Amino acid sequence: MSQGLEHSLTSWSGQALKHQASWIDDIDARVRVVCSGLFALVVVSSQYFVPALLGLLCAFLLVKSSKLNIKRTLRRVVAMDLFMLMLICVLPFTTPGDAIFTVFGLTASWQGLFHALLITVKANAVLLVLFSLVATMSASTLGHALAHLKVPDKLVHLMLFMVRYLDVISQEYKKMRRAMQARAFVLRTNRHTWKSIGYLFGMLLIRSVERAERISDAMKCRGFCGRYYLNDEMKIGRVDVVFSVTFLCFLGLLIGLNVNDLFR
Amino acid sequence: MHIVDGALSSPVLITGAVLTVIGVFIGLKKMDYDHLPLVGVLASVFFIASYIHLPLGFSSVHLIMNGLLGILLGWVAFPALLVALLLQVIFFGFGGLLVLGVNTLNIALPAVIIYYLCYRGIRHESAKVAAIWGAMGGAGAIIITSLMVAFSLALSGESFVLAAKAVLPAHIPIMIIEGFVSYAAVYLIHTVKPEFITKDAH
Amino acid sequence: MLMTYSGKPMIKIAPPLIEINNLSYAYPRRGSVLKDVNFALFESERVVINGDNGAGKTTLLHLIVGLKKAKQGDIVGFGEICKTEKQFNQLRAKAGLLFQDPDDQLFCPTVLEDVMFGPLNLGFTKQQAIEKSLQTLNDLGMQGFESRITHQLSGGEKRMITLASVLVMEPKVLILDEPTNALDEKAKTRLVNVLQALPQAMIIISHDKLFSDKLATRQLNLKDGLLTEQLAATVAVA
Amino acid sequence: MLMTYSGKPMIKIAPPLIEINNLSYAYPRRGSVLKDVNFALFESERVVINGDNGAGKTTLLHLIVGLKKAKQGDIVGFGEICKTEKQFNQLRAKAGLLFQDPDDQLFCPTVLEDVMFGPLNLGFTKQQAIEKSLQTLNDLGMQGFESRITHQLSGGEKRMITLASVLVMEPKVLILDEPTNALDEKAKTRLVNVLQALPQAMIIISHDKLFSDKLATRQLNLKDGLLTEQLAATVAVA
Ligand SMILES: Nc1ncnc2c1ncn2[C@@H]1O[C@H](COP(=O)(O)OP(=O)(O)OP(=O)(O)O)[C@@H](O)[C@H]1O
Ligand SMILES: Nc1ncnc2c1ncn2[C@@H]1O[C@H](COP(=O)(O)OP(=O)(O)OP(=O)(O)O)[C@@H](O)[C@H]1O
Ligand SMILES: [Mg+2]
Ligand SMILES: [Mg+2]
Repeated sequence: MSQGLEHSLTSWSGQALKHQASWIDDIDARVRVVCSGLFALVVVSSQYFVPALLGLLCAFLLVKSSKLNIKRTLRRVVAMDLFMLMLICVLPFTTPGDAIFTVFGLTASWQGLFHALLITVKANAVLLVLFSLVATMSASTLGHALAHLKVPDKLVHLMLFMVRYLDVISQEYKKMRRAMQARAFVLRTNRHTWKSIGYLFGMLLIRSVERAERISDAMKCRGFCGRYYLNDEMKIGRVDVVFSVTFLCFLGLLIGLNVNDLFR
Repeated sequence: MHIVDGALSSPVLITGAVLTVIGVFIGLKKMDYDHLPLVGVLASVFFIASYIHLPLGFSSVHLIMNGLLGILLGWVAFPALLVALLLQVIFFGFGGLLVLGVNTLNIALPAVIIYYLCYRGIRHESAKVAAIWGAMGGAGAIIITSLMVAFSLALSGESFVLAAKAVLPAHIPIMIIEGFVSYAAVYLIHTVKPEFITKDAH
Repeated sequence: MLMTYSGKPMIKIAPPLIEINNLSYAYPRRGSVLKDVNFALFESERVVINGDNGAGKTTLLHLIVGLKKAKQGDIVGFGEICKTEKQFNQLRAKAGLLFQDPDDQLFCPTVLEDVMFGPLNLGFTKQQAIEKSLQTLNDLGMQGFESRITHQLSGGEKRMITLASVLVMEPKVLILDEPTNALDEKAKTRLVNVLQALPQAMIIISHDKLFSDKLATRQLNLKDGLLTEQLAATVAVA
Repeated sequence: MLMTYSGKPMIKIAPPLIEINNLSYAYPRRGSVLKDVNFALFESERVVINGDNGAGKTTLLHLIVGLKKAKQGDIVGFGEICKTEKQFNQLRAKAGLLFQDPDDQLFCPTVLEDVMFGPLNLGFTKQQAIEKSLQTLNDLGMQGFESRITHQLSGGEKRMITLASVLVMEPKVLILDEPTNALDEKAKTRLVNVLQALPQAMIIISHDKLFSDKLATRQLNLKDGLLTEQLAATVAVA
């Protein structure tokens, strides 16, 4: 698993470059952020399978139309915490209900299995929508959209700084890591490994702090007086209206399905 | 450590979100605009820490290092971790959107607690002593985090209780590793650039 | 400080743009980096400062624009002695510093925002700032880059954008800290051409002999904390 | 690959220490950096590889020790074809690589700890590692540096320490990526003397003509992804 994850670090900035244009790009960033937020709210609070599965279906449609690399997307979805996977596997056995089968005196229940499946469906639906609607925009566009949505200024700029320097610092990390490798260093389960990684991490911190000092200096040199600025005009166009109305109708349907089930 | 969407009950989600908002608010209050580059850069380093996978038997664990972040940033750890976790959800799919509040709280609150517990110890003039405090902070943060994760699960339903009980033992190896790594990191910073730790973050 | 350098008449009526008097500096827990440095920069000069690694060149530049405060000595910028942060702030608006590592200087998400940052701080409106920025990018032949994302640029492009973000503030003096660092030949030639066409007086640090020879109207040498006139050509010093 | 180079007899009985066959490499989203490169390093040779910025020299060195994996071609280290990470790890113990930027290589708080890092990885005990490290530092004339803090060393000192941290592993081959980068004249002369006294075969990258001429027994040129024998002296190529 670690190999796969280290790989996603390399593709961090590659994400934007590998990006394939699609009609989703034409939709206003704010609309995409708000829609995915509402989608998450509705799907996660769904009690039943039908709305959750419909949500997942919609998520797949969005993934398809945003031309995401399916293989890579699935790998990211699968990269769930090991612990969460365990939790989901354990659920059938810990939930009381109608028995499916019994192993070692433990009874798996249908209710538990459904619950576990429901969690999996919901989690994946939300992630896929996020990937197709939000992760397809560059991180700086996301920052601008959040600023327009009245997220506190400092938070937005914090995010922009982070996005900006993630790449620089990860390059530094990779170089130092390579230099360690070149001296026959292999990660093992022992104190030497942990100490070395601790040193590496500490050194990375120090170099980053020194860089932060230089950035502050550079800002001073350009007359920085305690304000950051963002420049962009975001306009709601026809596509945006059409998309949000369609999407909201769909969400309405999901809510309706939930309520409808209640009356049964 | 990343709980996924759909697992927790709404009261837990809402409580987590509210507390996180409060924490972020305090953090933002304590953070000047002048500090933004520093906080942004440090947050990136911690983001990268979660990519450092260390082998453990047949599997591997990744570093969290929220204790050290808390020691360095105090309350500012809240906004820093919120942003880091948000980026992880969106671009890598770790965790979920609605549980963001709970996830942030579970990682950032221990960081703040460790800040208050280790504030003095880490500023000890002996590098070794400071590093021991760092190790306790690093390991302690993991303990508190896993306790909080366990509670958020257990409060969400009877069927999660078993899993919640398993959280703590599952995190003991991570705790030990983080302790050692934090020890080395603090020792290095203390020897190489003590003013980084000893001067006040804000 | 008297000087006889080639190619230019010795009559100097205009006062120096930047003048340094008896500047000394030492880092804590180190010997002194600069000892009693004197220096003056005149209109339309391009002074290259040479020096080994760690000679204190970067330190000198940072002292000039007040990013570090000298323990001893005066910095006179455009006729005014600078002591307080406020005075230095005014000086910085007129003396643009290009950092050694472009990554330290490009901190905004997009190119246009980065170039606009200076003018906005100087009090221009957003509209004016955008216009000025686009104009500057145009002048440097970087049109079409305005909505590019800064961290995805190549080394040479980054360098040109940092230059734009300094030039847009219309400084009277340009201070360049190893501008050719990590540039390939093509990017270097481009940079030389751009710099040669600029009217500003400059202080340049460069390890690159060819580059500095093309630009310099005067060369200085920083060694053991002392700033001295460079001897002509490569006279070996024992 | 046949070669006739000056100063040495053509009879070669010993097999090459390191051999590269038909190596090609391309970064994602870029044209190919190396095209079908062939190369062999023999006992007690010092091969200098020249090339412009971005020609792919660093990439070539990283491929040799397996820090990057080639898409096509073989690396034969000490008679064994290296493919897996484990094989490369064995190769790395015998072929010490000095990085372009010493800062990337020094990550321990003190000099001694940094030099000890390699031997500890090779499985020596702490006591042995300390002894070996002190010995190596002594040999390089860096005695007394063991408890200095790496981050606060000067450029030249950093370079010598990185050299020590590679030499302490007793490699059979030394691979140096621009070792004179950011060194001043004094440090350079010192480095040349140290390197000339070492028995190891070397692959050296350097932009510094004087430096490479002093050390090289053979010079190669990397251009447009092709590695070719360098023509004698400075014959201009159109
Ligand atoms: N923050 C600092 N604390 C202590 N010493 C420092 C600091 N910054 C620089 N130095 C030391 O001061 C000296 C001068 O540094 P400076 O960066 O000015 O050199 P430089 O001439 O610009 O070198 P280079 O060519 O490598 O850029 C060096 O010996 C350096 O190690
Ligand atoms: N990680 C990377 N991803 C994409 N391209 C890269 C990467 N690393 C290097 N390159 C490109 O590959 C080419 C060769 O790089 P390399 O670092 O090997 O050159 P070099 O000959 O060592 O140059 P220098 O003299 O500047 O050290 C360059 O054009 C560089 O931009
Ligand atoms: Mg410098
Ligand atoms: Mg290189």
